[in-house]
Amino acid sequence: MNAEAKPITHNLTMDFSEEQAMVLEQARQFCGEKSPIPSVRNLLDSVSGFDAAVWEEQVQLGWMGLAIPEAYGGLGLGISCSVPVAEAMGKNLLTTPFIASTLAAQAILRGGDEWQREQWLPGLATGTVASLALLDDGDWGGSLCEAEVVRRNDEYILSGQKWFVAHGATAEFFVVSARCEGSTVLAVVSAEQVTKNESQVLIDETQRAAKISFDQVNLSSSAILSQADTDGLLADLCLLGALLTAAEAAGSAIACLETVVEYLNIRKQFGRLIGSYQALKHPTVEILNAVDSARSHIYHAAGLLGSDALDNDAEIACRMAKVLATDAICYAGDRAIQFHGGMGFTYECNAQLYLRRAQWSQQYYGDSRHHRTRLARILLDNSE
Amino acid sequence: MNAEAKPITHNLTMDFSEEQAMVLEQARQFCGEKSPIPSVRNLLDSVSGFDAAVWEEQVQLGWMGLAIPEAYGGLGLGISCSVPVAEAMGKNLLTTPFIASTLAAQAILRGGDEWQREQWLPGLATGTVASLALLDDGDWGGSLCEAEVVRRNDEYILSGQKWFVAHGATAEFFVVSARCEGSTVLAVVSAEQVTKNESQVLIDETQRAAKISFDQVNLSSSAILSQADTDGLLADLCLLGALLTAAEAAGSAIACLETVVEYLNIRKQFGRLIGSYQALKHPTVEILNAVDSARSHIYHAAGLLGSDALDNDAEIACRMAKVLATDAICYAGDRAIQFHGGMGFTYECNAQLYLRRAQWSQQYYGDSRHHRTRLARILLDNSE
Amino acid sequence: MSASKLELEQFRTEVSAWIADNKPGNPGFLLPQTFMEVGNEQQLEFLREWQYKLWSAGYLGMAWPKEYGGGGVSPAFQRIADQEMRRHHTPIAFNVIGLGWAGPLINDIGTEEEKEKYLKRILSAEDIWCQGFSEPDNGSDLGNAQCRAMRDGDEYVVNGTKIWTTMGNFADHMILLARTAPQTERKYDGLTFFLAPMRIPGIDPRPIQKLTGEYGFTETFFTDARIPASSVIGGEGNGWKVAMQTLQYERGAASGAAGGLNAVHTSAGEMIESLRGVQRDGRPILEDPEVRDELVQTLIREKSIALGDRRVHISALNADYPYSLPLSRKLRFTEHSRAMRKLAVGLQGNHGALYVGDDDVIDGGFWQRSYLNSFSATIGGGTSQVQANIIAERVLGLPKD
Amino acid sequence: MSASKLELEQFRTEVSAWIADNKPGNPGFLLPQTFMEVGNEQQLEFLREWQYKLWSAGYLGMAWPKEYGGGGVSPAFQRIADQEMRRHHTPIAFNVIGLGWAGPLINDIGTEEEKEKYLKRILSAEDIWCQGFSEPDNGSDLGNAQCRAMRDGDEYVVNGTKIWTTMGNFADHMILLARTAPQTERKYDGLTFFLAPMRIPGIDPRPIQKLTGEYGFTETFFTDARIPASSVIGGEGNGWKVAMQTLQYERGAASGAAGGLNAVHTSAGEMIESLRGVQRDGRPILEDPEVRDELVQTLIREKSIALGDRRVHISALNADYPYSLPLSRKLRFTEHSRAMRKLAVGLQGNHGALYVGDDDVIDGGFWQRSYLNSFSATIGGGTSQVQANIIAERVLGLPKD
Repeated sequence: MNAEAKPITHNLTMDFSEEQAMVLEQARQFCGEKSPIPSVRNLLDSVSGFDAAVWEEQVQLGWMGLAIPEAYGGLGLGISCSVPVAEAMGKNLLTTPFIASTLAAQAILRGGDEWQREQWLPGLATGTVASLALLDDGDWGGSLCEAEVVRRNDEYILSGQKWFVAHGATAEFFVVSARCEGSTVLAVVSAEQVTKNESQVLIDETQRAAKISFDQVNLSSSAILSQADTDGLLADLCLLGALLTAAEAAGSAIACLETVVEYLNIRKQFGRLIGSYQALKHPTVEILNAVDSARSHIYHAAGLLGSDALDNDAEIACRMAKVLATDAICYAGDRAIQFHGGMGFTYECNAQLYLRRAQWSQQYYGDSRHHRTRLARILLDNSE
Repeated sequence: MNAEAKPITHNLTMDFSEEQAMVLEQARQFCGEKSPIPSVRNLLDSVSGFDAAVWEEQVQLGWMGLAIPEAYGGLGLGISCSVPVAEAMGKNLLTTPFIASTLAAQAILRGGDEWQREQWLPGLATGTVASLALLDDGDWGGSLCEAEVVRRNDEYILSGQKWFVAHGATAEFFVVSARCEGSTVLAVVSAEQVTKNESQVLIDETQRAAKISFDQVNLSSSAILSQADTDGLLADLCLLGALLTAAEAAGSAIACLETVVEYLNIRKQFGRLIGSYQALKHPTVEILNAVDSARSHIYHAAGLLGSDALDNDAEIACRMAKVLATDAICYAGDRAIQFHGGMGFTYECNAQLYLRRAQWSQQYYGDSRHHRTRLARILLDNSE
Repeated sequence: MSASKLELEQFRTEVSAWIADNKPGNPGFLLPQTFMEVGNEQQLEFLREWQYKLWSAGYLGMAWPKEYGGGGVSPAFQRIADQEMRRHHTPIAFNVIGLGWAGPLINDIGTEEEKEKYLKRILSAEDIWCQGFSEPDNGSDLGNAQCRAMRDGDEYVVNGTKIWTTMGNFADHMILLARTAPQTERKYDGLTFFLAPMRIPGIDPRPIQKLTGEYGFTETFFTDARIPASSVIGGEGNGWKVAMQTLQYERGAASGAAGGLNAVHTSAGEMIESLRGVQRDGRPILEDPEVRDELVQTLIREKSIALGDRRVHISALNADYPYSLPLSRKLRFTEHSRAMRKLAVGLQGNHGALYVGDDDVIDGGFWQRSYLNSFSATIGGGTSQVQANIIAERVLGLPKD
Repeated sequence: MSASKLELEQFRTEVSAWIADNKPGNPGFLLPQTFMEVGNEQQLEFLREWQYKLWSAGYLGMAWPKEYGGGGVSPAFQRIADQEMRRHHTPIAFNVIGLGWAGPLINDIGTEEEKEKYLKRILSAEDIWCQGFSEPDNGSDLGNAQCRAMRDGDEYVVNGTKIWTTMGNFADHMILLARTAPQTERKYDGLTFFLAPMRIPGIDPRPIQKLTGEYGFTETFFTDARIPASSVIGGEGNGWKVAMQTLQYERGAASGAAGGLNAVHTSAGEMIESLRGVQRDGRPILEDPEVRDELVQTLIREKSIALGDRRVHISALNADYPYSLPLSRKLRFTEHSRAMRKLAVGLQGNHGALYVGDDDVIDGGFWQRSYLNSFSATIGGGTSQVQANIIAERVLGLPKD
């Protein structure tokens, strides 16, 4: 046996800054207060899916500026501080455009030139709703971007369709990926320029997404983000999206676990509390362990993120976090229904909220299999 | 939704003949009497791995002739009647050369000409020990046969090495696969002709296998089986081997289950019989269900076998049976150790016999993944 | 009354032709896959019409006595009719509690008067039946039913609550398990079984919204509801025994049920078809090796259940644990169904996040809705966890908890 | 006594160099991966020599008091030494019960005399220690220990049986939990903890053959064995409390243990390396997509445990269930280890059926043997099933069975 084999995943950094801790505590408290389950349920039928007043408060607390440098009106704490917010929001099923706008800001920060940053980041730091529009179809792993930008003199003309644009009905502008003369570009497009904006019917009734289309939309050259290697930037944005989705999913999984534990401690069958049956208590421990694993990876990943392009370790960390967090919520949601028995089969029971959340989280920014396939390439083919 | 989609696995035949039922009952009784656990343990250290007297009795009962036509001294009941014997032997961890010799006989029956059948089948029906030698290395899925036969005038010269030849130390002759002038042949080679015959150290101490080598061994043309499409025959022999191994494994899994159930009904911890804990009783039910599924497929497969080449349905059935039976014994063996607690960690406890059997069964004639990959091709690529 | 093989084959041709001619077309709305999914009048009327048509043609209740609306022939005919319905993917025969539970019970132990009153109208779907066994506090523990029925002259006064009453808001009658003697040594001894009317004062079936967002069950509140003493069946105090007998009928025509499909069978093959258009990493998901392996495992599991249903009839192959296959079937089948639907949604990629009503959702959202609905089977009729206990104790002889 | 970062880094360089120079070469036989695998004199003498060398060089018991053979420095040094031993894949410091259980206990609550008598000889491996907690009928239920120690003058007379006594046949002393008062209200109250001699009449440690075919444990029979009354530690009747305290030391140098590796860590990377030569379907198994996925899942699980070991120190990230990570670690780690080894054997193809002693077996049969041995950890020290109960009850607050 080769006793000298190096660990394949050697980076085990676990840095959790005081700022992150402060944000986590504040976010948990805020979300707990502002988003109790009755409020969540009240918003299920609403068009925007969120309470504008709560969103405004989040903005006032500076959360939209967490990952935006001070030079552009933000707090400059870095994207690692956005992760605990996403988790806390997930725990309380609060779905304002925090994740969508944070990712749009990252696109501009990482891909824009000085003028572009100054143009959009201060607004984003103070609550402008924006969203990434990356997906041309149902496949996060497809390499072809079908939306296209054609250059005519100084103008750019965008055509195409984007799926699963989070908060597409509310966003004031979109950062859209498209092909342009053989390479990829990211373009900033305002909501007014969108040709068609159709809300999608989601299984997770707390989330909102839209299918947006562009038919020969004229863009000025200043709308094209051109500061970076766009393919690399796109890959990074997908990883950041995966991590924030993972954090949100892990938060939801914790809440789901708490819901299960609470029911197991009050419901009796055959004269015993059902939580005393190992057929229920041991899988509940599995949920706990799954959530614990996911959170370890999520905060490990958050600690590896800076303002530069993501390195190999950060990529591994984000992908593993997404695998674990979405597997955790999918398992937790499924078991939550089952363990609530007949009650779990009702709309009134909160278990369904988590099972539906699971279906959203698992696919958003790539499902577990998607990330595992890529991890295999990194971990098994590049061994030194 | 396409409501008219046909079931992909439409053949659900379940024919179990009176002959099969008789053989099953007789074999269970015989093996139960002749192979209680103390006898099994007595043989662990022996060279041959079996009791010659018990083998002789099996032969007297006609079991070696079950699948050999009456014209060659057998009973002519077909290979479907060998399946229950394999299961009964597995249940009692009885490991005479029944499977090895049965498969060798099938090779000659299906691949030999009249002279060759007359030459070897009557002996096999009356207890000659023989064995298939198919594997050149550790890979059941490799397509290259490295052993080679070179033709020189009327003679054939065989060189090569074969792995995992069951009962290789006891067999009087071997049916060996080899390349010959661009195609594959099966050659009958007597034990005296083998250049080197090395016993392998197996984790399953009830089984015996050898690595045998041939260095420029001269064979007459009558030693070459040439009646059939040899590639097809080889594939069929692998399927028959898989099915008999599956039957043996399913039998062992039933015995393993019984061992677990017995212990769960006598061992107490924390003042309760451990079988009352759902953490133990529910996985035990999973073992039961796994064995039940495996047996349904095994007897379904047995019912599809005739003397002709195996058809598509038979191939599907044999592969599924192998997948389920070996997954069942691997799970059962693993849980048996765990559920016996400290006792399970001892050599004295019978649980280890089944866990070791599992390691043999899972790989012999292809492991679960091997067969699932092939099933995917048949089931998912050939849809009409 | 046994039929020749030739007769049966001729019959198969006949019924198959009739179904092909008479099977209703696409109604333009999602049809219930099981009788637990009948959520609105539109669905109800559609299914009522289909069942009536089926019965009028002579393909429902074929083995029930002629004098009560049945066909009076061997159950073998009904089995063939059912097979052809399944093969042709007809809608369900939705009056399941009447056809499969109450009807066979009345046939077996009902009085002449009860048979005349109830049986024909069950087959024709003129009367819809529902079931009142479960209660809010005793989901899995049927023997502990607390709903009270107090004798008062020629009537019983019923107070209490039943839950998971399928089509409770549409039903004319309920098979009701209620406690007539509160203080018995064994809890089972105080129970009585009723063929209770539903459309009387004091019975209030309130629709329960399911996790899918749809309806299909009610919670039924009894407040001094007065039901005639003559509606007792099997004798006062024998309710547990009668209930257990009723549960035996579920298995199909041979056990006395009237027949007809009680669920639309969804095969793994249909799941695979539904995925043909899905792309993963720029190529068809059905070419993804890992996905292929999961699909193969699903196909194997599906086939295991079907083969088990055949092996159960071969006693030589059930010698070790004779009750294993029948007692474990519910667990194996319902868990397979749930797992398959969960997988189907999980393999859709982004499409898995869409739901019924979206333009792009695969198969109209069938898989998402069906995954959510699948828990009715892993929970109802004894949860999977209770099933595992039953198998452990009754098949393997392991000790009780 | 806290050390500067620079001092520690200098020390790391020093110890790493020493290990590189002094690490023993391949002994020509399979070395024990844990102290539970010391099966023969040859292995014992090899490990005794290594431990002595390690201690002589000052890299064992570094945080124990100088006067009893320790180094008298901060535990931080020992942690670094241990890390370097792990990195260099040294053999284990095999006297684990002495170094990690008995030693820290004596350090904490032992008398001056006991410290002088025992501690140095534990470090130097002159005295081997074993543990006598488990009994044949009370594997998981430690509090129910039945082995009796009856006071008789200056001695206790011990009768009973202990099992899973690691190196019982080689040991000089045993930490023994025995019942001194049979009739107490709470079963825990009657237990007393002893530092018992092993080489006296009436103590008969009989080797138990493990499922691997090797030895490593004994069943220890006590027949009127007379041990001095002075060998009680912690006071008569306080055995349960002392035993619980002892179990706390297991976690490493910070908690008082002397340090040194108590197990050879086997990483998923090593498993993957072991499979590089294996072919499936004519190509390297590491190119098989399905296998790759299983390997990735194993790597993820391995990393989860390592990251959890770091996250446990960040209280803000343990607010929901503060005891979750530490209390679940044993379950997570041992089940991962077992599953990984099971997978490793399963992926070897035919080679998986070979065993220690075969010419062609991969890595000398390490994976097969290690899979079989892995159950010692999922069973010993509270089975995985008991661990799950502990987590459910203490972390999640779920009711007892």
